[in-house]
Amino acid sequence: MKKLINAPDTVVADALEGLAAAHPSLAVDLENRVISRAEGPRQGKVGLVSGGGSGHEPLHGGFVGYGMLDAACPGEVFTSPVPDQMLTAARAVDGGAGVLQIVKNYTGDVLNFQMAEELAGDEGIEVRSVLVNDDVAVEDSLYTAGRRGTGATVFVEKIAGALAEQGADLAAVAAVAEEVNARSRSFGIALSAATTPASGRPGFTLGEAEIEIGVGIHGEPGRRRGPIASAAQLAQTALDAINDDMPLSGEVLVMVNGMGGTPLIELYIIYREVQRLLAAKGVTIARNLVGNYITSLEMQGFSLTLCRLTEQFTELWDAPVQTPALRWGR
Amino acid sequence: MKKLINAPDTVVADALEGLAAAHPSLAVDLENRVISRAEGPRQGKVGLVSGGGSGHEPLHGGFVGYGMLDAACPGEVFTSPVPDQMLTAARAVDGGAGVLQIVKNYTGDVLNFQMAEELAGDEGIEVRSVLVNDDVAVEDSLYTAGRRGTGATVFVEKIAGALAEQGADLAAVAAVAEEVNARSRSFGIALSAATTPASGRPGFTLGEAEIEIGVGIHGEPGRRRGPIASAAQLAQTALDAINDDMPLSGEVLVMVNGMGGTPLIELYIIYREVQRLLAAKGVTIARNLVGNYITSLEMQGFSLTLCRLTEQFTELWDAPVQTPALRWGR
Amino acid sequence: MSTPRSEAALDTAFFTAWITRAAAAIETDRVWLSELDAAIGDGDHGTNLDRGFAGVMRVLDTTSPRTPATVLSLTGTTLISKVGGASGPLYGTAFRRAGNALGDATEIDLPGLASALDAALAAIRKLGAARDGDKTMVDALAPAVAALNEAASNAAPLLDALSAMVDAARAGADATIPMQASKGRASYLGPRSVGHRDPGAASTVLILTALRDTAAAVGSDVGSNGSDSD
Amino acid sequence: MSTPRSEAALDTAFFTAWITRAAAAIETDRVWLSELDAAIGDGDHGTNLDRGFAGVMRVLDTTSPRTPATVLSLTGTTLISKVGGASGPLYGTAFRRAGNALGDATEIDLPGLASALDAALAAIRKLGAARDGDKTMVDALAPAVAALNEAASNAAPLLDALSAMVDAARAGADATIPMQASKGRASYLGPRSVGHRDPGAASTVLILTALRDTAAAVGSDVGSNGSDSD
Ligand SMILES: Nc1ncnc2c1ncn2[C@@H]1O[C@H](COP(=O)(O)OP(=O)(O)O)[C@@H](O)[C@H]1O
Ligand SMILES: Nc1ncnc2c1ncn2[C@@H]1O[C@H](COP(=O)(O)OP(=O)(O)O)[C@@H](O)[C@H]1O
Ligand SMILES: [Mg+2]
Ligand SMILES: [Mg+2]
Ligand SMILES: [Mg+2]
Ligand SMILES: [Mg+2]
Repeated sequence: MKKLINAPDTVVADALEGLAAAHPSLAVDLENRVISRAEGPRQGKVGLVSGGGSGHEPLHGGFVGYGMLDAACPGEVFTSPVPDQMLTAARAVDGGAGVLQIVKNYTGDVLNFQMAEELAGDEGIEVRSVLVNDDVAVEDSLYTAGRRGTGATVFVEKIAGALAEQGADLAAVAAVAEEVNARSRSFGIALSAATTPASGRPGFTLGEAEIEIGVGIHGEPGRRRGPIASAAQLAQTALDAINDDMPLSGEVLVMVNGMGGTPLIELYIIYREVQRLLAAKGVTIARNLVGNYITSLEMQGFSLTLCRLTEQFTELWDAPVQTPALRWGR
Repeated sequence: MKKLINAPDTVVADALEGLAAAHPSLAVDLENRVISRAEGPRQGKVGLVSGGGSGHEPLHGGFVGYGMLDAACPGEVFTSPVPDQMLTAARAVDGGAGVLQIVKNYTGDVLNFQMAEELAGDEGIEVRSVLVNDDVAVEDSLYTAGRRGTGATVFVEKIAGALAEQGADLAAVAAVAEEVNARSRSFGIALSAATTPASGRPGFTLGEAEIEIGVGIHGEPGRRRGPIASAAQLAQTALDAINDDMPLSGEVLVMVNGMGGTPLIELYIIYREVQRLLAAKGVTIARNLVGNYITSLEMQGFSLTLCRLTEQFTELWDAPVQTPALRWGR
Repeated sequence: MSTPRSEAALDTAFFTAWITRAAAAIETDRVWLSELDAAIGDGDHGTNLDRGFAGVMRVLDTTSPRTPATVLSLTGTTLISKVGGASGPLYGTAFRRAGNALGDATEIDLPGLASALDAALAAIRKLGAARDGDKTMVDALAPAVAALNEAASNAAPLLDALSAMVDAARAGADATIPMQASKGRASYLGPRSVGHRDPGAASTVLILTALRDTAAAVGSDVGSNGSDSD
Repeated sequence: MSTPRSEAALDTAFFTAWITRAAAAIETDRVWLSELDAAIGDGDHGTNLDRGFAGVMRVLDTTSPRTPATVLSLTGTTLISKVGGASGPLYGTAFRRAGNALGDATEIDLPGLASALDAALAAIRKLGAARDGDKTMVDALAPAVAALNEAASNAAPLLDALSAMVDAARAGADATIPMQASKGRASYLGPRSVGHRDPGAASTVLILTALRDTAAAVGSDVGSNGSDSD
């Protein structure tokens, strides 16, 4: 394992120090592992808190700032954070209008955020949670922990963040977050596995020309393994999986996301294919993101996330955002 | 070789189509392979043109837009563009105030831009070129093609771009570009090699625990190979190489750049170490960039670029910029 | 039939010794637990628990819990604060609820211990919503708790009861191998989760074995020291 | 001493045939050229030249150049437009300058060819600033042009002169193997560039060999077809 780290067990602590040093717009509580806006809570604004295992950067810390999250709680690499972090975050961001937790659907995240919700409630902070579960690769929710939360998290954080910034109340912010999740789907394809610093070994092994179709952001297995195919075919596979689950029409927001080890030039090729396939279906890409937004360390591959836009979504998507990883309109 | 491509020889064409589809702010001439601002040239503004081999994205295409480049000319992967592209670009961006070419110092780039300069001159467009050669890994300029152009290119494009946006004339814009280059140095360390689509094989091979110290952005060899070390030690190696060549003091602009296959979390760890080492020297990081800005396909590793700031540089750095890959203040 | 010998007193020191032994067992087997998790999950179960129990040891070393309940409660709270992942809240809540069940008593009897473990199991079931056969820690803990309760209701000697509990936990953990996971990260593997031991079931065995071994160590100490006084 | 036989006419058709043969040779050896470049450069020399010469063939197929100069000029311009990299401007300018040197003549003699190649070499030297021994295409081209000039000044038969040129080019390319590069991408390798053939020198040999082989093919065609008319 070759990594730019000091030691496996200081990865998150060291990276948080780097993040703090690099971004004066962020307040980083190194002790409690909470990243929040330097300017603190705004009175009357719903506080948005998210978090999850580290290794998915820029998610979530890179999305803390005006128009998006108020705080992020990074766990150890690929390990959900602990309730104390979310409790600290809730205290840090509460502006009296309550706190919305944005939780990716993994057992660990769900349980830890749930405990935090109870603890914060005990302190009189009103906390609600919304679950993101957009990964259509998980087919059978009855016999699994349910669909995983992946790319739609970025959409939920941006759109709910914009609504919160406008002063909407907790119920409204939670409702839009749920609606974004309900109208979004993702599908990922990996060309290689990631190695966590703690384990020192790749999470799975693929053959020379083999790919994992439907992979999760921690390298969870997908629907099947198959041979590498052209960008056009891979885009089609991902898009079909999404369209079969949620027939597409009208205007969509598309994210072609790199898993951390994928050259940007390849993501643009995938985007070209997605654009062509959607155009052939009469679906319009009204907004897009192409780049590394929710990664899996150095995993190679891409994930495709689509959201069926509403007028409100588009307006909130376009609203100003000023975070380390997403920034426009301000 | 597993890549998200359709075929090795359509990589650049396909990616350009994707880029065009993703960014309405860009005009992409697919035929001539020129990426320029959608709004066209501004009368009286110096036009900034850069370019080079593809595979370094977001450089250069991702830096086309308000406050930075007017056009970018992407060559084949790791192969310099041809003069026709720069000529087309010069025609497209000339607003009557002349054109500045920002050229990374590689024989191929230098010669092709030089020919373009002559061709454009023949057409009555005033063209000047500035060479970026910041890579201190190349020690002996007498017996080599000279120092390679790497990370400082981003600084030159941003700072000269801001000055051009303010309406400065060609001589002034060229002068500031040269000054930024003169005050900047870079050093890169690779943990793994990139595979170009055309060759299908890694550009070099490293042992299980071996790294290339002083690597170039096309995988050119560095000063030596050595064993993998801690992030702190690697940061020190890169910083020492830079400081030995250009003693640091005062305020600096720092870029910790990922080579394409490096997790962002690791770049923040490197940034932490750089920040500590500089602080110990009494050097202040006034501005920074941490992320993938000048990549080498999926190569793993980082490069460190430092620029000794002047008041003018800082002001121009802070000036609004609105490109796909760099965006603030607007 | 067991050879009668002195039984360990289930006092605060005993509970502290149990947790200490459990922490050591987890540390020893952390790589194995993570490897089990790598096969069907994300490879962090050993690291997670080890981080948690190391935290527990720091807390127990710096506080002087007065009752068995406090020992378990501190253990639970610390696990919740330190582990993360699915197992953190599950084990953490289990220890807290077990602590609650012990009340203020400074010494616990076998039925008391059995109902504390009842409470732990109930907590995990409630929080994780796992049914028997879902290939989780529940598949080790449920039969273990059942065996302990049965032994307690038969007024079995402590060590026999705990040994029965450990045997049942082991059998339960072994039984997870052919199961298909339908809870937690392993569930994403579907049929491919078959053929692997559930890491949470494995760590449950370690924790319960530490309980039995603590009793055995204390019991045999007492037994050998005190045999002539019998 | 060479067996006297008919000499090819160095007309427009001949120059077109040369470039066609060179393009084919580059295509055939493109992987080898790129592999040479991979060893001490960036592995694209074969791809670059093949892309360029394929473009040249398209141009020559769709235009009907009237003079040898036009053939070389079109070749040069197209290489400049298509190759990129260091070799594009170098070869491209070389062909353009060689074309210029040929003037309006529809048929060229050996001294004329020699001075065209002189001009090509001078162009590469000027643009690339490479000295002899820098481990570049110059190290193949310079001795080749010298040999050709010597043969021309000795009024050697065409094929002998071209063979001497090719032999010198080959020897020059072989001689790049022990050299340390101090121009182009290979120079970054420093001493590690020693032991490898320079790809540009190798492609120069291919292009000059195509010239000789074109003359040989036409000459032997003429020879066999026209031997009884002699
Ligand atoms: N819903 C659940 N109910 C009970 N136990 C569960 C549940 N989900 C997971 N587990 C247990 O947690 C273990 C995994 O723990 P760990 O690896 O620490 O967390 P994570 O899965 O978040 O990485 C599994 O082996 C399983 O025994
Ligand atoms: N300054 C120079 N003068 C002459 N020839 C050069 C010079 N620099 C490079 N070359 C030639 O160009 C060849 C490499 O061409 P190519 O691989 O196509 O371009 P690049 O190096 O830009 O990838 C070298 O093998 C060498 O022969
Ligand atoms: Mg985990
Ligand atoms: Mg090249
Ligand atoms: Mg796990
Ligand atoms: Mg080359």
